[in-house]
Amino acid sequence: MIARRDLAVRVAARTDLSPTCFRVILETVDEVAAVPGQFGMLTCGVGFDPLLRRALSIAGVVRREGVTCVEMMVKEIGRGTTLLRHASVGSRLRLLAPLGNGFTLTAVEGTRLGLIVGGIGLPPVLFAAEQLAARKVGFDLYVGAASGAELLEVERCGKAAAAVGGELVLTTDDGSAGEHGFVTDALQRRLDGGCAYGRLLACGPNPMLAALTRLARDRALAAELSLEEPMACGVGVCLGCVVELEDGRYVASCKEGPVFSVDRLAERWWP
Amino acid sequence: MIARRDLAVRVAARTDLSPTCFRVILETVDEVAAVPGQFGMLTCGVGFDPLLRRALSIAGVVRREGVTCVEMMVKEIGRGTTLLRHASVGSRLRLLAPLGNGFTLTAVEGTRLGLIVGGIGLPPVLFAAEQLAARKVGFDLYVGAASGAELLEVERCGKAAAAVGGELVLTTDDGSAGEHGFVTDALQRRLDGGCAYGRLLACGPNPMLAALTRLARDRALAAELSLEEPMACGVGVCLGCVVELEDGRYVASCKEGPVFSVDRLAERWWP
Amino acid sequence: MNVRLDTTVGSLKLTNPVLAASGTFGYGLDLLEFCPPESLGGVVTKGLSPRPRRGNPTPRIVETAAGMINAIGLQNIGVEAFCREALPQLRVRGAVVVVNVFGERMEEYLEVIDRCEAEDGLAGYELNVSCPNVTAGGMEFGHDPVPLERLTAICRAATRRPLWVKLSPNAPDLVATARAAVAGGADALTLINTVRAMAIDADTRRPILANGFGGLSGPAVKPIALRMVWEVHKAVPAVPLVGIGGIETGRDVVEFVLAGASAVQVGTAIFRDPAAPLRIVAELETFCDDHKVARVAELTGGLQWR
Amino acid sequence: MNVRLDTTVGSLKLTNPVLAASGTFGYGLDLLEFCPPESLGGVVTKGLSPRPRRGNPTPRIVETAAGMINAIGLQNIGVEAFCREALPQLRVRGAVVVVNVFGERMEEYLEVIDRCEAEDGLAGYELNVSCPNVTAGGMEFGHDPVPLERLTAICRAATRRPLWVKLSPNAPDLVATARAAVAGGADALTLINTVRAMAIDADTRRPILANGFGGLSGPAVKPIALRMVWEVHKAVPAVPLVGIGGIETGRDVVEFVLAGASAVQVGTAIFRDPAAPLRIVAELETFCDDHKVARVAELTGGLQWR
Ligand SMILES: Cc1cc2nc3c(=O)[nH]c(=O)nc-3n(C[C@H](O)[C@H](O)[C@H](O)COP(=O)(O)OP(=O)(O)OC[C@H]3O[C@@H](n4cnc5c(N)ncnc54)[C@H](O)[C@@H]3O)c2cc1C
Ligand SMILES: Cc1cc2nc3c(=O)[nH]c(=O)nc-3n(C[C@H](O)[C@H](O)[C@H](O)COP(=O)(O)OP(=O)(O)OC[C@H]3O[C@@H](n4cnc5c(N)ncnc54)[C@H](O)[C@@H]3O)c2cc1C
Ligand SMILES: Cc1cc2nc3c(=O)[nH]c(=O)nc-3n(C[C@H](O)[C@H](O)[C@H](O)COP(=O)(O)O)c2cc1C
Ligand SMILES: Cc1cc2nc3c(=O)[nH]c(=O)nc-3n(C[C@H](O)[C@H](O)[C@H](O)COP(=O)(O)O)c2cc1C
Ligand code: FES
Ligand code: FES
Repeated sequence: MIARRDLAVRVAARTDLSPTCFRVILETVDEVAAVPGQFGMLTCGVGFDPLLRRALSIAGVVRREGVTCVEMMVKEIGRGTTLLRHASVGSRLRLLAPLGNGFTLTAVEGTRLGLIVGGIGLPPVLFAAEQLAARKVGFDLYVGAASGAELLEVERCGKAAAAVGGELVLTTDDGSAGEHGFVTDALQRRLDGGCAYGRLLACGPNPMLAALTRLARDRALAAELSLEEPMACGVGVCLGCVVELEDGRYVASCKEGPVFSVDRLAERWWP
Repeated sequence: MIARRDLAVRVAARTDLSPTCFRVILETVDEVAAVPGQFGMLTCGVGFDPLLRRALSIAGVVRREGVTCVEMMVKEIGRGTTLLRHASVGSRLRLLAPLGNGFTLTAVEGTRLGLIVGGIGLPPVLFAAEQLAARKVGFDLYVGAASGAELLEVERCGKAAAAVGGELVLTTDDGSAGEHGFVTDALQRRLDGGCAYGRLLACGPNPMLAALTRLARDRALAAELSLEEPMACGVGVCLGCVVELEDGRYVASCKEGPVFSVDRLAERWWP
Repeated sequence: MNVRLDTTVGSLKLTNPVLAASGTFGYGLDLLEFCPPESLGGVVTKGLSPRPRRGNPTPRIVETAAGMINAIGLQNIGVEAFCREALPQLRVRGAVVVVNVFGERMEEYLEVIDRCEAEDGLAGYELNVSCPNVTAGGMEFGHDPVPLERLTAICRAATRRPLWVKLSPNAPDLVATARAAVAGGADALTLINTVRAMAIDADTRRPILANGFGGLSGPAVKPIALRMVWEVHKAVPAVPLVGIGGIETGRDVVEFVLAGASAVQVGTAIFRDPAAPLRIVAELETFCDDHKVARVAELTGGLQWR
Repeated sequence: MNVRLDTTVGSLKLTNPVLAASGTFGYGLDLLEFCPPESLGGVVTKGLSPRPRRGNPTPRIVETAAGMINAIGLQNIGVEAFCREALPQLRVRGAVVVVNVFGERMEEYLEVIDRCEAEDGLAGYELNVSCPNVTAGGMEFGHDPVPLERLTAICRAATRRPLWVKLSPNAPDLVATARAAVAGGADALTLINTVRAMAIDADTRRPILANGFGGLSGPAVKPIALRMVWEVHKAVPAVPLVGIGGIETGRDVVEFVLAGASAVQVGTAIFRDPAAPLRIVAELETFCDDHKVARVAELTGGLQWR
């Protein structure tokens, strides 16, 4: 496993990406060797409330001139993420990272990969897309959101897909941009139309992942999902974040995940 | 009583005054009519930790162009004041103010007033000094601190005293500036030398106020002290901040104080 | 659509379910410009004893993580001064006033009630049998079902007004005290009072509070209070409950109501925000409207166990 | 001057008084780069049962104000896997290991101890009779002095190693359970386990935890834990206590030690900071040096009541 560390980081920049989502760049002098799918546990307050760090996927890592910039994309949903949105540039936080496993990024003979994103599920998948593009592994990228305004980083997504001749498929629940409907519906249409993917990599809200699981199981497609369970420690010691596997065992998603192959997951895990 | 309000304020500026103390300027569109000795209860975090607001004396109020600037001077001693020191300019806080009573600022026939400050006791007394100067009421100002570096706003103090021909007496515990010793010793020397004050107004740490109380009682001098008791509400409903009076009653120092006449206080109140 | 906030605690009708808690709102008249008492479901007075009490020496309060410990020791002006000075103004304003009753002996509880019975415009009584900060009275009645039932019965006999008993989270057997209060004739149960707690000054090696111990309140205790309300509701489902402990938002109120409360009280939150109870009423209204709740009262005990 | 941090809990010698708490540090080997187990006073394992346990369904944790509620349900790999997989590594490292023992029936506690007795390099046992998150075992032994004394006595007969009993803050009578554990032969008492608590989702009208209830831990409970340690210390002053509940700093350790603890455990703080126990040892050292404390052990019970 790649060495995790409790990094002293500085909020170097914050940009709005949509009405609800924003980007944070965290700067540290340490090197961070993260792979797509891994996450970090970030402090978001100073006192004991909120008590726990928040789990955030790593959207990218860039090192230059002795400084590492870790990119995260965050949706403001509750107290921790609101604090983060209002943290001033220059604030000092701590980031325990990189944690967990990552997506399998190898090519599958003769097919492309299918990358599927729902909403704020973008960061690990975009990180994967950019690394696949750099390695010239072909993929199509499906990105769904509630509305056009909530589609994040469309240009960057298009650029990554284009680099390997892949398609960027956009969908919105309200039809205000891209195809109308769920991102899994768009995927299904392409599959029905003869598109073949050697492996699906996905992150998004549970209902989307549930739909995707059914789709993948029905068609015996390999698929890896990045799951989001409430986490206290992020390092496997609290057992709060467990996911049920097909054999009935509960495993810590912060250690054995957050990326799981659909065929390992208990069916009743899906809501 | 002057109308108190729960003001929405903005941190407009923050300046270091000494290694441990800093000034905060809080801006609000509302008018604030505060008198020297009054204080406010300021929020200093966003979550439930720290839970309570912090009591801070008002050091001055300026209104111009529809904006009121409330000045506070703060010593960083614990969690709340540390948060305040690190609050970014522009942060939004709430200030419940003005609260409590104030010093008696009227002149006493034929004598000057004696104003005595220990350390971070400066804000209410400096506020008083500047108002007395504006009203041409004579006073001498005694300011004590642990060391020269901890003497706050010396120029401003000098200016206020000079405006009414008063003396500014500086003392430090370590002798690094002004007279060597406690501020109450300097006062005692002046009193022994024939100086007469119609009323003493003081704020500072409890040991200083205790010494002053003895001095005032021994010489039957009128004296008003601004006391500092731990406070939860600042508005008289928790009864956490009580001070014992000579008649044995406990009264809320946030309502009947924080300024008390020494002759009302129970002797055993002094540590 | 607008939710109906009115509710009842036993026979007592309230325009909304949010009351100010005893000991955190004075005698109802201290925060008029932030929170007029008549705008709330009701106000519970600071604990009243037959004669004025000085309370404990200082320090009396200390902040803890998301909470505070107090050991005020029931300083109060006495029932006589309350009836003469505060009550007339509360009456004129139309506030619903619940008198929090405290005594060192059973007779003292009766003395307070008897004095109040001479007055109009009082909605009811809340027996404080759970104050952790006094040596006599308080906890000793609240921890043992036998004297608690007796005390409740004696007070019951003295008034026809609604009689609430405020339970202690420190009691060995909470449900047993709840049943005892009901057996004694309580119309409703208020819970929880503060949790016995302590803070130590590592520098001086002494307790921070002059009293040594004190009672913990605020958001820190909310998860404990919520559990206790639900436990008591399951044990005595027909008994109206008044929930209290760490309530800071309208959403907190919904949680207590779902756990079984018919009304709630807001305490420590007032120290952070003098308008807290009124703000909480507004937040409750918004929550209910957003969630298409027609009447707050229909939520009581509506928790669906998984 | 340098403080001596070494201390004893009964016959057990520790190089410093800070242990990692059960359920918050895995089996001692998960956070090696942040907190090597041998650098601590000791590590207490996750509660071990005779056979592996799956634990409760999810959600198992929820954050509260300055605290968290957990209902893990004692998921563990079982004593056999622990002895084979984790213990050898802990032994090589020289860690002081206390096994937290859990069973649904008395015999299961014995099974765990018997299996461990076959192993070298274990410092002692901590009986978990206070887990609020399992239906069988746990609390029923911890709440009633009679079965608690019996369980302790049975375990006592099975080992000569130090035997600690971990007390429940939810017990009707804490001091009575303390005395029962001592009567049964406990060498030391650990307190407190988590406080029974609940969180409700106002939107879905259901408990947030799949288990309904759970146990509250973290800074929110510190003032309650401190009070309980002091109460038990006053009641049984000769019995070594291990303090636990919301410890986050070296100063917190001093407070628990003054209240009567000979050692402490750090739990939830580890979730916020994987190096917490080690950091706390360093803070404790600095505090003692600043305050001219020659030996930490001399502070135990040193609280001066006002
Ligand atoms: C491995 C992992 C990676 C993640 N990556 C990202 C990311 O890249 N960007 C991003 O915006 N978010 C991400 N999240 C989710 C993020 O951790 C939560 O949004 C965050 O914890 C919510 O914190 P909050 O304080 O804003 O909300 P809170 O105030 O804590 O909660 C608000 C509501 O959200 C629910 N909630 C809280 N935490 C979680 C959680 N972890 N999972 C599901 N529901 C929760 C609560 O029950 C509550 O109803 C990730 C989560 C995990 C486990
Ligand atoms: C009426 C009044 C006016 C005040 N004016 C000023 C002012 O103008 N400038 C200023 O810097 N400070 C002022 N104070 C003191 C200020 O409120 C405290 O310094 C502040 O509450 C400490 O907060 P903290 O969070 O930094 O410390 P904490 O972390 O809360 O405490 C640190 C230490 O200080 C002690 N402490 C905390 N609060 C108080 C208190 N109110 N009185 C005495 N000891 C306390 C604690 O017991 C602890 O040992 C005033 C206090 C009162 C009551
Ligand atoms: C400073 C203070 C004083 C209190 N005084 C009383 C009292 O006189 N009578 C009483 O029954 N409860 C008293 N309480 C308890 C509260 O009414 C309430 O039960 C408790 O604080 C929990 O609610 P909260 O977390 O909302 O504050 C007092 C609480 C505090 C904090
Ligand atoms: C996630 C979690 C799991 C726990 N598991 C156990 C356990 O297996 N056995 C046990 O005796 N205590 C267990 N505890 C209780 C802790 O050891 C400790 O008593 C409690 O959390 C209070 O300390 P803290 O506030 O420092 O966390 C657990 C606590 C938490 C938060
Ligand atoms: S978050 Fe603690 S075990 Fe995964
Ligand atoms: S601070 Fe609450 S009464 Fe004075």
